Amino acid sequence: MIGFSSAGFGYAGARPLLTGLDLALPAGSFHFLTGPSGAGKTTFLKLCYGELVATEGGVTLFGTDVRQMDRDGIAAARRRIGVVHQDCQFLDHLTLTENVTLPLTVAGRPVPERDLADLMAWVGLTDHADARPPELSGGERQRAALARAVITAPDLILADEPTGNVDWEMAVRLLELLVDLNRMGKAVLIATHDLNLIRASKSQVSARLLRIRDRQVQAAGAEL
Amino acid sequence: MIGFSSAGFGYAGARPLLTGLDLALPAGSFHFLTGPSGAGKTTFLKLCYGELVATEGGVTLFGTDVRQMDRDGIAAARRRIGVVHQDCQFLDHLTLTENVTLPLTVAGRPVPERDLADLMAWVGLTDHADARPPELSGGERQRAALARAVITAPDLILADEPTGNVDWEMAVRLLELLVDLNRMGKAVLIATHDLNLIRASKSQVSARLLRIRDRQVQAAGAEL
Amino acid sequence: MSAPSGPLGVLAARLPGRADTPAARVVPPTGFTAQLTVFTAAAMSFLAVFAIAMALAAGQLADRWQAALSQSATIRVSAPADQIEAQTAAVLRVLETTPGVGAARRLDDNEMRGLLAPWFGTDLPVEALPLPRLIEVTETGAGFDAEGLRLRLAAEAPGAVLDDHARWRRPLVAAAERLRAVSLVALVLIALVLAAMVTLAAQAALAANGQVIRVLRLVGAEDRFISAAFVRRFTARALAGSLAGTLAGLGAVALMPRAAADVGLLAGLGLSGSAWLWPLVVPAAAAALAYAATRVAAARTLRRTP
Amino acid sequence: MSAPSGPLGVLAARLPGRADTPAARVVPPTGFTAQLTVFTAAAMSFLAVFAIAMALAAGQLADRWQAALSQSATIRVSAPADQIEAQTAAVLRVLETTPGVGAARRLDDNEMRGLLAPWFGTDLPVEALPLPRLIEVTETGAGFDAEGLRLRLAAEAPGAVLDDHARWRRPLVAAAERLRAVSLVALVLIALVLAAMVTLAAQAALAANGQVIRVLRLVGAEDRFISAAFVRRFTARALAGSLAGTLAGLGAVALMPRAAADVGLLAGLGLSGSAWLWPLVVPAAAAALAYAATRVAAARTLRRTP
Ligand SMILES: Nc1ncnc2c1ncn2[C@@H]1O[C@H](COP(=O)(O)OP(=O)(O)OP(=O)(O)O)[C@@H](O)[C@H]1O
Ligand SMILES: Nc1ncnc2c1ncn2[C@@H]1O[C@H](COP(=O)(O)OP(=O)(O)OP(=O)(O)O)[C@@H](O)[C@H]1O
Ligand SMILES: [Mg+2]
Ligand SMILES: [Mg+2]
Repeated sequence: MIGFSSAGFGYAGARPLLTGLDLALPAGSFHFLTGPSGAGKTTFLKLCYGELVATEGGVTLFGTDVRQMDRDGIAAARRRIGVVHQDCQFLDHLTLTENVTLPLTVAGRPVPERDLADLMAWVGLTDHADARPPELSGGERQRAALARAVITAPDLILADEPTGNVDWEMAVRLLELLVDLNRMGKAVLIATHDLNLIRASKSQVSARLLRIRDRQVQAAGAEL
Repeated sequence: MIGFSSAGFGYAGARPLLTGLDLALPAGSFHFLTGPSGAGKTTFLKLCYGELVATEGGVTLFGTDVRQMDRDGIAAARRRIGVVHQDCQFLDHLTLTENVTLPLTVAGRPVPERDLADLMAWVGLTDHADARPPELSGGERQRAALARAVITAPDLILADEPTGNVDWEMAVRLLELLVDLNRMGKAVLIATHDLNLIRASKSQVSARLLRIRDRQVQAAGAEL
Repeated sequence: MSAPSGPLGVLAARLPGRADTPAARVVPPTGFTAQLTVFTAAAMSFLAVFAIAMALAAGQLADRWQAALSQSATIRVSAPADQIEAQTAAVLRVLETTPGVGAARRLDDNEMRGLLAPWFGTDLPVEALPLPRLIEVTETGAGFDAEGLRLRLAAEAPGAVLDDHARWRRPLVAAAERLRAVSLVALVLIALVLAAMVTLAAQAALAANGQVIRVLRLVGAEDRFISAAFVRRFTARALAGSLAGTLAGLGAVALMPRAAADVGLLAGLGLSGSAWLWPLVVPAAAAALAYAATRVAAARTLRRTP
Repeated sequence: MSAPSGPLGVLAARLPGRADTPAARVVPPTGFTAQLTVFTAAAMSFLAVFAIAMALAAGQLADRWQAALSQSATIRVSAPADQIEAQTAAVLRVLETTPGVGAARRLDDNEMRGLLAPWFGTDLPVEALPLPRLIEVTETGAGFDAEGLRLRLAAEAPGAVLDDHARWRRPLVAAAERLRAVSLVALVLIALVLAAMVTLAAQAALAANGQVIRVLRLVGAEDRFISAAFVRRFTARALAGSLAGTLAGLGAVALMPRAAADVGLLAGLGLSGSAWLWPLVVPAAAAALAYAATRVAAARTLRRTP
């Protein structure tokens, strides 16, 4: 779904952050992305959903080179991608339910009430359905962001540190949700520091581990 | 420094979140606060630095009842407290250094250049001293927030999930910084889900563990 | 931030922009920038109505005075009693062949008496007095060449003096024309200020809603979806504010006391007849301006959000 | 958000609010709300200068016409030749004892000729004509009671007619007074609009800077520290914008063509002499308004941030 060919990226006025990226995220794959703080995990994800454009080489989204997509093309691609941002942002004037269903609203699709209720229950937010985002706790916001990312059952889910603010039981529960979606054929990429989470996934899914080291994204096999 | 006497709190229009709080954070103490997501950890911290006012019972800050403090009194108390917010907010138009030294600026105190350099090096932000906060990664922001909280060597440090976005090595490093400050006689309270971090602290400091359960804050002894 | 309140807010709340369409709902009620837009539109529309009223009044006045000018020349013939009739006849002959002169007519004794009445009362024995003859000249639209006429009169009737009243009234007409021009310039200025303020208010609102735009882009909203929400909102607000301001302006103009017609401009701000319809253009223009300004501002802001 | 640019921005950048004091630096250059404030202050000051110029001109005109009024009464005595001298003397006697009459004077033949010249030329044989006598009456400041005088004249000199020119001019004076009042009302309205807009712009800026205020409160900043930063910023901006607008307004007023003095109001917008100093009050007033408006807005916003 996403392919990098000798791609690289550097923020303007800084030395290149990532170089020589050559990898693909095929449909149905499950990846973890790890690396020290500031290595470029978030940057890599932003390249994946077209918020940043590679400064060298090329990135293809669903087969099209990002540089050849106009703004509406990027928007169309994003409707097929669910993103959990590291700093979960919401529309603070809407209720949690409205925020979670926002991707459906934007796509002009109906809201599947049953699925919504199930999803809200799974992430433990049923009690907060009518709360405004600023009234939520940090962990509740993170869970809401994940719910928003998966409500459309997108082809690809990119989650940036989705369990940084939740306790271990909830983290495992969220991981389970992503594993379930992966079983349905969706591709999943999770950026995280939490090696325990990666270990916990072992029993459920055959995930590949990517590690950012020396400005490269390397497959890290089984060596945890 | 901070005392709760049969204090309780509930957000307007919701059932009480915390009740019957009877505890004290004496000078030189080291506490962890844990509990499931949404239990009220952040709320508890907000009671400690006067952003929220207890709806039942009383909270004293440095010996004065919060309800008897005016806005300038609260501000004065906060200059003796270093807070790491769960969602690290900065002044986005200032450089990182200016943000870290903001508590000094506000208090009209001079910037100790040597200490500042040491602190920035310890949290690994020396290279980013002139960056603006929006140009930082999630973990870098969290470290900057911690640096800002401790730059004035305050009497009390309240840290809300300060290691949620950093890797394990950095988390231990940040913990060490707080332990050092605690050895200098500062009181420290860390709200976190990360049980590993609490375990790691065992060897360095005799920390007390507080746990929120059934709307109560309970001392949880050694049972990890 | 609170929703706009007061009567303007209530009005704005009734307008289509607030309708519960999904696109409209995703933009928050942008608090103070909203009030600012409504208020600006109202204040500027109020002023615009006054400027329009003034331009219309000045225009009418200039027209009236212009019309008066075209009939205001007088020729005075003074000569010894035995020559006066001959010279008067000569003057009338000259006038008949002067291009631009519509009609020429000798004032009779009653009219002479009327002219002198303010000074000497009505019982003046005009017939008995050795008064000069007065000839009233009516110009055609194009007007005649006063200097040429003076030269011809000097040759044919040496006792004739052309008194071109125009020179008294012309500055008044010029002044009225200038006032009309000033009013129109003021109207253009007001429109520019409105456009600038709505643009700035829209940009302030867009900048304050950076998070909203980022979130919407993140979940795949297209530019036109986001833009439409803001544009509709601001257009509705400008329309609401402008309607209120226009009505207030019309009310204020209607309340202005009117002086007698002859005092003319100074009190003639009132609108009459179909002129009342002109200010109704203001809300439409304000809404159109707001629409264009917000579109431009939204397009610019969106281009900066990846 | 970008810093305000263009000449106004440059001006604002030189003003004390931007000085690198810690308190000033903690508030970001608030982008569009900044431009909005500068622009509003400029536009409103421009209008205020015009309103002041108009008020002053209308005031002068009203004064001039009022002064003219006080000398404009005429008494015309027409009577058979054998009675006219006696009646004229009687009128003068009556006038001597009328309260409010400053002086009374019989017009001589030359003056009579001057009055009639526009109609009959200057070679009218005034002596030979059975013309009425004209007496010019100069009022004192308080003026006289026209009706009372008429009654007394009817009794003492039946051929005397009081022609109170005031009735021609009074509506003009009233109109000028009204124009002055309208200008002053406009001035008040402009000040209110300025205050409202600066308040709204300040509130929009404060709302947009919610994060700045939260961070500052979190690190222990006192209200007056935060408030001062915003207040200084907005006052400086209003001052800069107002100075620019006032200068532009003065330039525009100076460029207005002036008509001859007798055309009076219609073109008399120009300022003269010390009147040029009045508009300089505008920037000071704008800065004071902005100061007060921002203080109120800041206090209100701060109270909502714990
Ligand atoms: N907008 C930007 N402009 C300039 N530099 C940036 C920008 N965003 C990020 N950076 C820098 O790029 C580097 C990588 O940032 P990124 O957010 O990708 O890291 P990360 O791997 O996600 O780290 P973390 O685990 O802390 O979230 C950091 O050093 C950061 O300072
Ligand atoms: N401003 C608010 N108004 C109403 N309810 C609120 C508000 N802030 C928080 N809450 C609710 O209070 C509860 C406790 O929130 P709090 O942020 O204290 O939790 P927490 O223990 O910090 O959780 P987390 O670990 O997820 O950060 C949550 O259920 C939350 O929805
Ligand atoms: Mg990151
Ligand atoms: Mg919390």
